Amino acid sequence: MYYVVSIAILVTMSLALARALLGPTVYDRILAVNMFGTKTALLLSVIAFLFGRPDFLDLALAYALINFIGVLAVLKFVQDYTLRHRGRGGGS
Amino acid sequence: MITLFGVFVSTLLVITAIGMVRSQNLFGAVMLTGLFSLQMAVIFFILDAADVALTEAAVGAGVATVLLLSALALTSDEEARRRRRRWVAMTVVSATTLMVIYATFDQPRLGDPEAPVHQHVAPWYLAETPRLIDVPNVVTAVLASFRGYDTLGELFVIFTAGIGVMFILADGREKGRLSLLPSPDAQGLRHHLVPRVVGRLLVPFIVLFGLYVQFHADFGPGGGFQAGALISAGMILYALLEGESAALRAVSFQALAGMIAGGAFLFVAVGVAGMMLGGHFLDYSVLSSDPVVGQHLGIFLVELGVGITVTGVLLTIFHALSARVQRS
Amino acid sequence: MEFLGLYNYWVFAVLLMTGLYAVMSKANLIKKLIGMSIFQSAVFLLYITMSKVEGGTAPILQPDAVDQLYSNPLPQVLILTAIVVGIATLSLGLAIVVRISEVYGTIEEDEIRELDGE
Amino acid sequence: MDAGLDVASWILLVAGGGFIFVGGLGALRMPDFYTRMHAASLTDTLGTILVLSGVILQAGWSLAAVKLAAIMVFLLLTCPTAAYALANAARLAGQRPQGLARHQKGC
Repeated sequence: MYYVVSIAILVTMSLALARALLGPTVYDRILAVNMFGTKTALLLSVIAFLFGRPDFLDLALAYALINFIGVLAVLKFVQDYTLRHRGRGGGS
Repeated sequence: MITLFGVFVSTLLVITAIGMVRSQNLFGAVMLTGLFSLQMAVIFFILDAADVALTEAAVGAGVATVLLLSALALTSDEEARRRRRRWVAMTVVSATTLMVIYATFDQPRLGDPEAPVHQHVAPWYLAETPRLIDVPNVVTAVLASFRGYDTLGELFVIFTAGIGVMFILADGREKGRLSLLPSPDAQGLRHHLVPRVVGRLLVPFIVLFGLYVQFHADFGPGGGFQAGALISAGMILYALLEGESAALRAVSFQALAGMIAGGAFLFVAVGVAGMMLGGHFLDYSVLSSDPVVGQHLGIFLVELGVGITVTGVLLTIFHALSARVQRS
Repeated sequence: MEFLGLYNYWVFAVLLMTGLYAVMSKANLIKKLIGMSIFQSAVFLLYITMSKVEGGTAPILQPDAVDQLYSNPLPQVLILTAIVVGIATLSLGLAIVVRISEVYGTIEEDEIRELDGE
Repeated sequence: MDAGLDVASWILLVAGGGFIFVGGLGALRMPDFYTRMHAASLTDTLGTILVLSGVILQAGWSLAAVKLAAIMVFLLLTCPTAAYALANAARLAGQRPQGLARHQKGC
């Protein structure tokens, strides 16, 4: 049954990758990266059990903690970007 | 079955890489870089390299995206359109790909226990680690003790890169001191209440997890490199949320410079201490009356030095780039 | 299943050359750096592929397991440090690109050449 | 008793896998950004809960279960927050839901 979940997660990963490649907006790409990050954390925890070495859950924990930073960095990037372009050109 | 998973993810990896190169929008390419790193981590994990996967996770998911985005904010996020096709490059690359693939037919297949790599040195490391060093994680033992010279060299590469970024991005106009300081009105994401509350909750856990990875390196995947990347990711999260000046109030530039130099110094000092006590450079057995205890002490101190320097360098690079973003 | 034993090496070859193509033919300097990091990752993949042993597990010794095979720790050690060195060199490259963009106002290689020619 | 636990964790795992797949499908097939995000973020949260609870049942009382619970808590905190931050960034940059774009150009 671990295999069933792993395959579902892997297929979802490829769907997310398709979304990231298709775009069309930058936000779709960020959404895809964020989805992919969550799926990676899940996949790593499932595979750790599949291997029978649950001490490797640290990796999934690292992703659960850190995946968030990328999205926040993007949010800040977009905020700075819009601020700067409004400041320069007037209006968005 | 697991092998098939690996095949599937590596196919995704190739698609992602081609997407990265083809994408006209650099922002999209950076997002795909994030995906690429996640897939690499999964493949590393499937191929039994837990330590490497943890490093890729710590570096790729947190730090790399943030640094690339800062660089994009300073330059431009669109690649200029080229009409001319690069046929020469395409031909050379395709021909070389075919040649490399042809060469792989002589390679031992994946996981072959008879492959030449597994015949020399590695079996000795695996067999002798319990007796000489007595830590379960052979990767840590090899990294810090058996191949300490390598690690020292790598640490100095990182050290040099940190110093280099400092000098390249420091503003020469203000005399006498490197002015990498951000403008004091940098707000970060203070107006966004929800991410701010959740993020502030996460920061201590990330740093705590980094410390766990640092000090648990003997028993599980971990070590100075991973811990340094994790802790700096935590501090970068704080800087994103509260503004860079708040982060610099917590850990100042002077402290970061001290960390960069101090960690490298600690590593060398442990090596020299070994020489003083009558052993070779980076020979930890002489650090204590019991050689195994000496090895434990040496590995602990060396990993600590690595962690301190990596944290200092990554944070310095982040602050140097983001101070530029605010000034522009 | 047998032919899949070399699959990782093929992926390595394609990734290596994708990175090389980006470094050679793209004019945008950040794109070149991204290509360089793809190239680096390809090398990481090659090393880690070599470290795998069939039926083995990660080289963290389990005291109670008897006759357990372990994967080769040495390539893993080399790549572990190389990843952090990779991010450090990437950021050094980014810093140089940022300075170039400030001085020339562009990060396209051919435009920089034209500006230099004048 | 053990068989019961096994069956429960099977059901949880398979249901979780199903939700995750549906979420991925939604993220690919939905017509505009906000609906795609709706599909992806909601199923992400539910799928995470189901899969990780299923694995916790398998782990029993051990350090692994504690780590899994920690992963679950952190993912449950960060996923909705990331979705919120993303929607906020999109809104800030002037991305509009598909239906609104036609009717309310003014605001």
